[in-house]
Amino acid sequence: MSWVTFLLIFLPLAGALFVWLLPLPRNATGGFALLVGLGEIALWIFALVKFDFGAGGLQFDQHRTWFSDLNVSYHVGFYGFSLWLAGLTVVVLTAAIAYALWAGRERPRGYFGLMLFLTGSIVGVFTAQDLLLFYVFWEAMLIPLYVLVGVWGGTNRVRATVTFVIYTMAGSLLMLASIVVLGLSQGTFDLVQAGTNSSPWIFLGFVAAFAVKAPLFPLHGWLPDAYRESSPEVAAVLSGVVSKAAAYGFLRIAIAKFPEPVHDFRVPLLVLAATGLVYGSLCAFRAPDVRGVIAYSSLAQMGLITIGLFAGNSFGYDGAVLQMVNHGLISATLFLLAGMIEARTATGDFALLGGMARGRPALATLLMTTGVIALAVPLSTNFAGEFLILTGAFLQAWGWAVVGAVSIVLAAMYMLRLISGVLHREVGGAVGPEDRDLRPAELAVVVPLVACLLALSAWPAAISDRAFARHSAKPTSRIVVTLSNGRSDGGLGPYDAGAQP
Amino acid sequence: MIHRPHVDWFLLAPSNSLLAASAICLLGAVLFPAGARRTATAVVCAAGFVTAFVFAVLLFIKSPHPHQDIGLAVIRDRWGALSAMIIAGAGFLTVLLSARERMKNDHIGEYFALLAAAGGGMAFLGMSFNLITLFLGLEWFSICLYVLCAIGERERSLESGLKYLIIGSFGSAVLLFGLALVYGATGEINFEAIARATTAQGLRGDALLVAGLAMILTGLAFKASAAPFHQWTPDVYEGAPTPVTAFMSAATKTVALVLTLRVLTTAFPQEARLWTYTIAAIACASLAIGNIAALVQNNVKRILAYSSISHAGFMLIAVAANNALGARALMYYLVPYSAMSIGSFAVLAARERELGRAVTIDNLGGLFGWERPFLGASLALFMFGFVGFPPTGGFVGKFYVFAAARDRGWTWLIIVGVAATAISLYYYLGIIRALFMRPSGATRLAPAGGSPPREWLIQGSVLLCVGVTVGSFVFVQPLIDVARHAAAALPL
Amino acid sequence: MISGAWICLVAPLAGAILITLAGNRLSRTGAGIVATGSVAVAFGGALVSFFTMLGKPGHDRSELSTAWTWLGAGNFHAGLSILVDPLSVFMMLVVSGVGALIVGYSLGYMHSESEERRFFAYMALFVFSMLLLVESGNLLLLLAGWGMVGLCSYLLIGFNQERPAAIAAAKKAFVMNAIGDGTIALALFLLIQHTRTLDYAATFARIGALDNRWVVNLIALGLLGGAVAKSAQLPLQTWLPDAMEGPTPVSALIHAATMVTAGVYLIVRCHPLFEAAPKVQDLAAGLGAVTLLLAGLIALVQTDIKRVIAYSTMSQIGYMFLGAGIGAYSNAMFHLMTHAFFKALLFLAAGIAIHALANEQDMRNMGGLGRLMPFTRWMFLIGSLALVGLIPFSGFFSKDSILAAALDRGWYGAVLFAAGIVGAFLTGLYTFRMYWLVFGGQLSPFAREHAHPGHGEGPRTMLWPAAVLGLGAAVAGWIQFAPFWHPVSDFLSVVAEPLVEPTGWQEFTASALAMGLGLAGIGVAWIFYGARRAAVPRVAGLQRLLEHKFYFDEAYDLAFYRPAAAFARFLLGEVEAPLVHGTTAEIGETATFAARRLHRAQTGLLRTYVLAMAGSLAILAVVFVVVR
Amino acid sequence: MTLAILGPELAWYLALAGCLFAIGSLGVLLRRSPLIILLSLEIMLNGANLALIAFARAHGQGRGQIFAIAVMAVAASEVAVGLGLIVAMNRRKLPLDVDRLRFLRG
Amino acid sequence: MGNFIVWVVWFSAAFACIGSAVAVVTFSNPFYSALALIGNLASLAVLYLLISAEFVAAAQVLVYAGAVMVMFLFVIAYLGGEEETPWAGGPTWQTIGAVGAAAALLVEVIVAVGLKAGGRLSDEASVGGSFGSPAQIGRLFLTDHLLAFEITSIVLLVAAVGGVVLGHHEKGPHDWGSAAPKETP
Repeated sequence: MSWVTFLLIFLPLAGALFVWLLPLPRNATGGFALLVGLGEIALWIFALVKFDFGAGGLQFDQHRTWFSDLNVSYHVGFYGFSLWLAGLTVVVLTAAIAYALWAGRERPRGYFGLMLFLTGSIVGVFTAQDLLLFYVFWEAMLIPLYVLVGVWGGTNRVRATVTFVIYTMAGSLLMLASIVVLGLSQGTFDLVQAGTNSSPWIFLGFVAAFAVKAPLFPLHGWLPDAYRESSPEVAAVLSGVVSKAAAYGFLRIAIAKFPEPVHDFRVPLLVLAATGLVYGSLCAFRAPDVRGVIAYSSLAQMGLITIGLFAGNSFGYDGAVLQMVNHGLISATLFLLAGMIEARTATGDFALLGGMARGRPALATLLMTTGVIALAVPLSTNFAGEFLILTGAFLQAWGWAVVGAVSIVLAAMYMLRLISGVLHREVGGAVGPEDRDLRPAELAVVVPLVACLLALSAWPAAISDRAFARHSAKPTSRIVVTLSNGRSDGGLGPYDAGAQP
Repeated sequence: MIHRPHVDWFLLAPSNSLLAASAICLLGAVLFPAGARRTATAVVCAAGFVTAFVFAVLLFIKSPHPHQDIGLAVIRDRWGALSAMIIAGAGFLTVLLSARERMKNDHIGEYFALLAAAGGGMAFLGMSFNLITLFLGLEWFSICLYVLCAIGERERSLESGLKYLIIGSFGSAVLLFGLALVYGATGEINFEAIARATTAQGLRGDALLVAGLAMILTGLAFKASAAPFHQWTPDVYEGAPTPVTAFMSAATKTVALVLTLRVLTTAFPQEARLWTYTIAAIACASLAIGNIAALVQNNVKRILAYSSISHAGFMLIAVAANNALGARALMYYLVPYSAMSIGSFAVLAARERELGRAVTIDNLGGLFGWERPFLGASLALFMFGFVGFPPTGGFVGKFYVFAAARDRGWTWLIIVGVAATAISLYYYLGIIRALFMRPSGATRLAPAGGSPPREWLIQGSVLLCVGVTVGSFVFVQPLIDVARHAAAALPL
Repeated sequence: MISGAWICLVAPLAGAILITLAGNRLSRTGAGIVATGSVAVAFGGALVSFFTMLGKPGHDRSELSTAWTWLGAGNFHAGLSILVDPLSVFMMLVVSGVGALIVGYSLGYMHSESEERRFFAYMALFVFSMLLLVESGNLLLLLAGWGMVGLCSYLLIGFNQERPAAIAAAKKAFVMNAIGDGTIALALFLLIQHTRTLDYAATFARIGALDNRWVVNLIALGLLGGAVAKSAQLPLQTWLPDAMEGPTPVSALIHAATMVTAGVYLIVRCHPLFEAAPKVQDLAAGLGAVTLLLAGLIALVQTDIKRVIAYSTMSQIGYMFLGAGIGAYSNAMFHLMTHAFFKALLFLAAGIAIHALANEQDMRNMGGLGRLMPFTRWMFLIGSLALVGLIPFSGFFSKDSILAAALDRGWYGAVLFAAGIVGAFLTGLYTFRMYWLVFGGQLSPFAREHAHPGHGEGPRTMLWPAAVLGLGAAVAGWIQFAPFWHPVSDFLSVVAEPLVEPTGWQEFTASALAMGLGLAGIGVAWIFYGARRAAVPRVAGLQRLLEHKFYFDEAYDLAFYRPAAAFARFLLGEVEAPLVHGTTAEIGETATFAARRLHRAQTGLLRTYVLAMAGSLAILAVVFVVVR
Repeated sequence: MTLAILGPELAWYLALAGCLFAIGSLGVLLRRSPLIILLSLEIMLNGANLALIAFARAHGQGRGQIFAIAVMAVAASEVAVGLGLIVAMNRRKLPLDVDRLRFLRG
Repeated sequence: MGNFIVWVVWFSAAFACIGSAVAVVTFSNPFYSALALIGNLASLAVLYLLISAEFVAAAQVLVYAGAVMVMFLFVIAYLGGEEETPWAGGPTWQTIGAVGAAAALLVEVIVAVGLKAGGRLSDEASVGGSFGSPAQIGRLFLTDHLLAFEITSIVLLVAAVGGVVLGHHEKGPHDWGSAAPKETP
């Protein structure tokens, strides 16, 4: 079964090479890319069906030595939560490709090749079980993003890319330093074999990378520009998927490998995350344009996810994984919708928008649905995720949950402002009667995403209950053991045994 | 009765084949008809490099155990053989670049002759094992390079040649004085013998010895263009003909670093305390200065010159580590570095020939990246490689270097390297930005009247470089095995 | 029993989905019919459950059914489950019954709207959400339904998307409710922490075992916060009057009959929790009392007909809170039911009038409509009388028994009782002020201009539901007459055993006083508005206070919204720009500055290069010799 | 016949060599004419050569002398190339003043 | 006595050596500098003789003073005597730095020697009579240092080629392609 993992990573990479090297006609390029994306989804569904959630642990793994003297290997495989995140990746990326195909991009060969490359590298990040391989995919992710934003972005794209790349690289290079130190001290770079470590410095190196990428307050300087200047589908990928790689990193490496530093740095990290949550919400509340709102809400949501991760109990972990998928789908959908709006009105400024609901029922329905899910209206999957996270945070210390509850109110405020700013009020200056409702092609892009969200709303436990090994009947995976080795300060004792064997 | 020392011709084969090629080229400069001269000498020179490469490979295979020869003046080991391989490869690519360089036809034969001779000198220097051969080998290729730099006979070339010559000679003089002091302190010239004498006579920390060591370090760091002995680099790189710059950036650096590590570890193991810290300091200075100074450059060749300074810094980290991992890291790093360096200069050469003028960030822009997708994408790949992005060997190289520093226990060096990389992003990505992200029509593609035909030789060499750059990322194990065998020759 | 409940729950959702997916393929009327039909099916399902339940013995009337695990983490699991017991069946009947009538009414009321499909989809979704709320089998799902009704309320208040006032009102309602959701969520966190589950039975069983009073109080307080927000009680009441921006059927269904009373349902449903925290329970009753007074006062000066009714709703829910707070659960629920009838009736009747007057809602432009629309007038009158609580209309039976129960609670009960009967007076006053302003007197110029007597009072789809509700408002109270027969209390007591048992004497006193004061109120209204014998007295300060609704909006604006907005602006302007982005720029500038300095060192002068080498060498050599 | 050293000891020679080296480097550092710089470089090399020969005598080995002779050849080579460059520059009408050779700078 | 003569010779040679070196560096006319260098080389040859390096001394005079310097003088004559004010031009810190660096190097060498002199430098070995003779040098060159000898020749050859290439008079404009553009400095 390891071929599934292999294919999930390398099918898009091969597709990228194919697109770059063979002179396909203009339209065929995008079509081919979309086909690869759909193939990825099919592969992922196959993997999902075959995955044994009951057993948990690393599955579909593949191991080849890369260079032996430092014990670096090509080691990939899926845990429950990585499978879900990989699913998020292929779905969002395919939607992004489909959107780009519809929107029509200049120089399609370069563009779609990069999108496929990006797909492969992100899936790689979520499957890598070797520190160096993880870093390789992590960095490989940045290359296409850099070019995609820099070439196909808006007017200020150059500044946006420079800030984005230098910010993220500054973080990830510290991670590289940490990886070197950790790997050499462990004698292996294999994540599964490596034991835990108690060095706060190594831990902070990893945290730096993830905190920038996520981003956590106050390391989000790159975020508004990058999200505003990139084309909508790239922004969708950035905020929907790429930020999740950071959260994944927190979970898979920072938390799993550094129980003691996690314990020591829990409060500062939670403070940063909570600050980011409130701060992002407030900024989103005042942001003057659609993308600004989504961008800052992304900051807030990543803060929330981080709170969940560092709550240190199974509520937090399960909720964080669920919320990663939720937020990925939501922000991707919102960015794509923002793109569709901008395609009609050529602006995202609330001052020029408004009144788009009348006569555009599809747009209104989709934006409304996504928006209300985004603001975590109860019964939505986002609510489920936030509820679990905040429960986890509450069990850690009640103050975090109070901050979280405040931010729920703030989320309602900014998201409603977004919805009504676009759909309601008087018809805005940039909105003309000739701006039509969503076309079938656009619907085909967005509706599946919304459908995923609705399906998850009906059954969030599909993810939250299946992110980690559930039952102790079979030998539990190392990750679970490792995760539970981290002292859980929830004060629940046996109740928190969800993550324990 | 004079005892002829044993001469291992096989050991000298790489150098000799290049010397032979050089000789044929020289003859060809006179004998070949003017029309065929360029092609013929280029072919001969290329053949010389290929032969040298093959011999170096054979030498590598057949020399698992180090063995000194010809009056203990040279050593036959894998360390030297591997460096000869890298140099020969770099030389071969340079020939491809040079083949259609705008240059006076009446000196083209001499050009290739000197190129081959320089390669021979470098290959030889990699195997040199006493102070005399060290100095002579260094001068051998240096003098060739002085001439090669100036050979364009443009004002800039001449200026760069003169600067290189004077500063180089100053460096040689310093090195020579250092060698003299070391010889004086120990009475030995063979590297191993120096180390032995140091131990036997209790010379550790001897004033003459360390003063000599300081001077030797200066001379070698100058050749590796490490800060603060680097200032000639941007000027010379900018002024020299681009293929020569490419050759210098790859081969000179290779041989200088390889030699540095060899000399320091074999001749001065007792002074490791001194030179590891010094090299580390030099590495830090190179990283800082190289990267920061590159930020405000406009001329792409100068940017690459500063980049080569900063990469010298990275590789010196491996040297400073003074361990087997460091030696391995150095050898590994040199392979993708050389490929990326020559590759990017190749693209520059192509652009230069289109424009007929120096390539700057401004005129790199426009549609170049899109009109010449292969060259543009390759240059972008090399830049990503310089930064240390996967999937390039530059990434693995950096990783190894950091691992070596860690192995030495010098995590702070990793941090310095990391910070330097972060700074370097700005200008490397600036080149990519110029290539692809400018609004079209900002610059005309080819002001020099129509775009010249694509040059398959350049494209081929770029393709080779891309292959090495990416291949060294994928196939780390074989490369690192080779590097490990090579490093085993050093007393680490 | 359980299948009926599932049908009841799913049918409206199916209707909503069907309308959404069908889009243009379904005609506007078709959408209305689908919505009405689906709610009617739900009512059918509720009836089935009800009658099945009646056939079972009292202890066997509770059943939990789980479809699948909705949310899980570690060992915690919350199922997508429904609980069918007398309380939920009672609510199902009210919600789906009144809902069906009002959705049917909308068929006519919304006929001229261009986006009926959306309206009916929202309505059906609302009914689903409300049913989810009342049927939920655990607190998490209750919170889900809780939020969903808030969402639907938001959607429906803001149905008129182009009207900024409507959108603002919708947002306000949602945010206020979100505050309530937040406090409930906090309560749930505490529950999870201390009882490890959110299932009703298990939670209630374990809460008793908790020693920590603080925790129990906090939990009850959190739940009360949600209830207060949803039911527009003090201090989170300000959204309800604004919510009248929504179409009238929405006001009738959501903001009168069902959603706003969810707070009462919550208190009754979670009564073991509240009983474990008697202080909080008292607080609930007190809040109810204060609200009923304040709302009654404010209603006196309102000029918008729907707002008056809205304030009366707040006031009536105040009674229910009072009842639930003192433990008269079944009385509160009973009042909830009768209130659903007469308040929906009032709204529907008002809606007919508004509909006829081209959506005019200002009472000062009305007047004399009684002659024009006699049916409406009678319906409105029935509703008003029931509201005031005159015998034999339904309000009498339900409201007075709450007041009677208050008498049974010692001195605190007496205070509450006093507030209640003052409220009764106010009710009579503002209700009949409204009645006479709208229907009494001469036909106003505005009405003359807009109303068309020839066309009848409205389409039949509007009149029939009103008639049914009128009947309900008139007679529904008869099913329980506290001292003599009490089937409702018996039915519900399986779930919530009342804490107070008023005596016949108390019942009588309460009824007499309440009805007397109600009549007095009507009398005063007659003097000022009916017969117009006297000019309405003006007390400028008081009037302004009332017209500004005791300055709650202004205070909240000043205390929360403005600081938050200002803080957000501050963050964007003073933190985000200079610190977060500025730092980046500054680092870049520093690097560039250093680069320029280095660049200047690169003089192009050969001699300086050599000097750098020589200098470095000198330093190096000296250091070596010194250190060696 | 064996020779003991006569006259000044090695240290004297070395000091002299150091002086030459320093003077030579001063010339390189301070003069602008490339010709004189080349001459100064010769002085530096000669300083090194003196040291080599002195050491050779001190150690009683021929190696140092061999080295010194090789250095002479190298010095001659450098001069040849340097003079060729200077001639070429002169032909191209470039100033023979290193301070004015500043086309190549950042 | 012999010792004394040696000292006298040594000192005169050393002074001549340093004096001529300073002259090389300070003369404004390259021609005089070159002549001074010849003096320097000659005095060095005397010193070489004092430490039994006959062959080197001879080579010094023949190769250096003879061949190399002649080359120098030819070029200087060819270029015409361009005079240069010795210490002019360049920033002051350049001069100060230069003097400082050179002085530091000198001091450093002397200190190093001084430190060393206390130890081992004084016990010079006695050498055989053939030491430094052409025969010995030749033998060494053909045995142990065969390679050095060969490489020296290569270096010289390369330099010769280089000198020719650089000094070679260009015949015409660039003949590669016709579109070679003009440099714009």
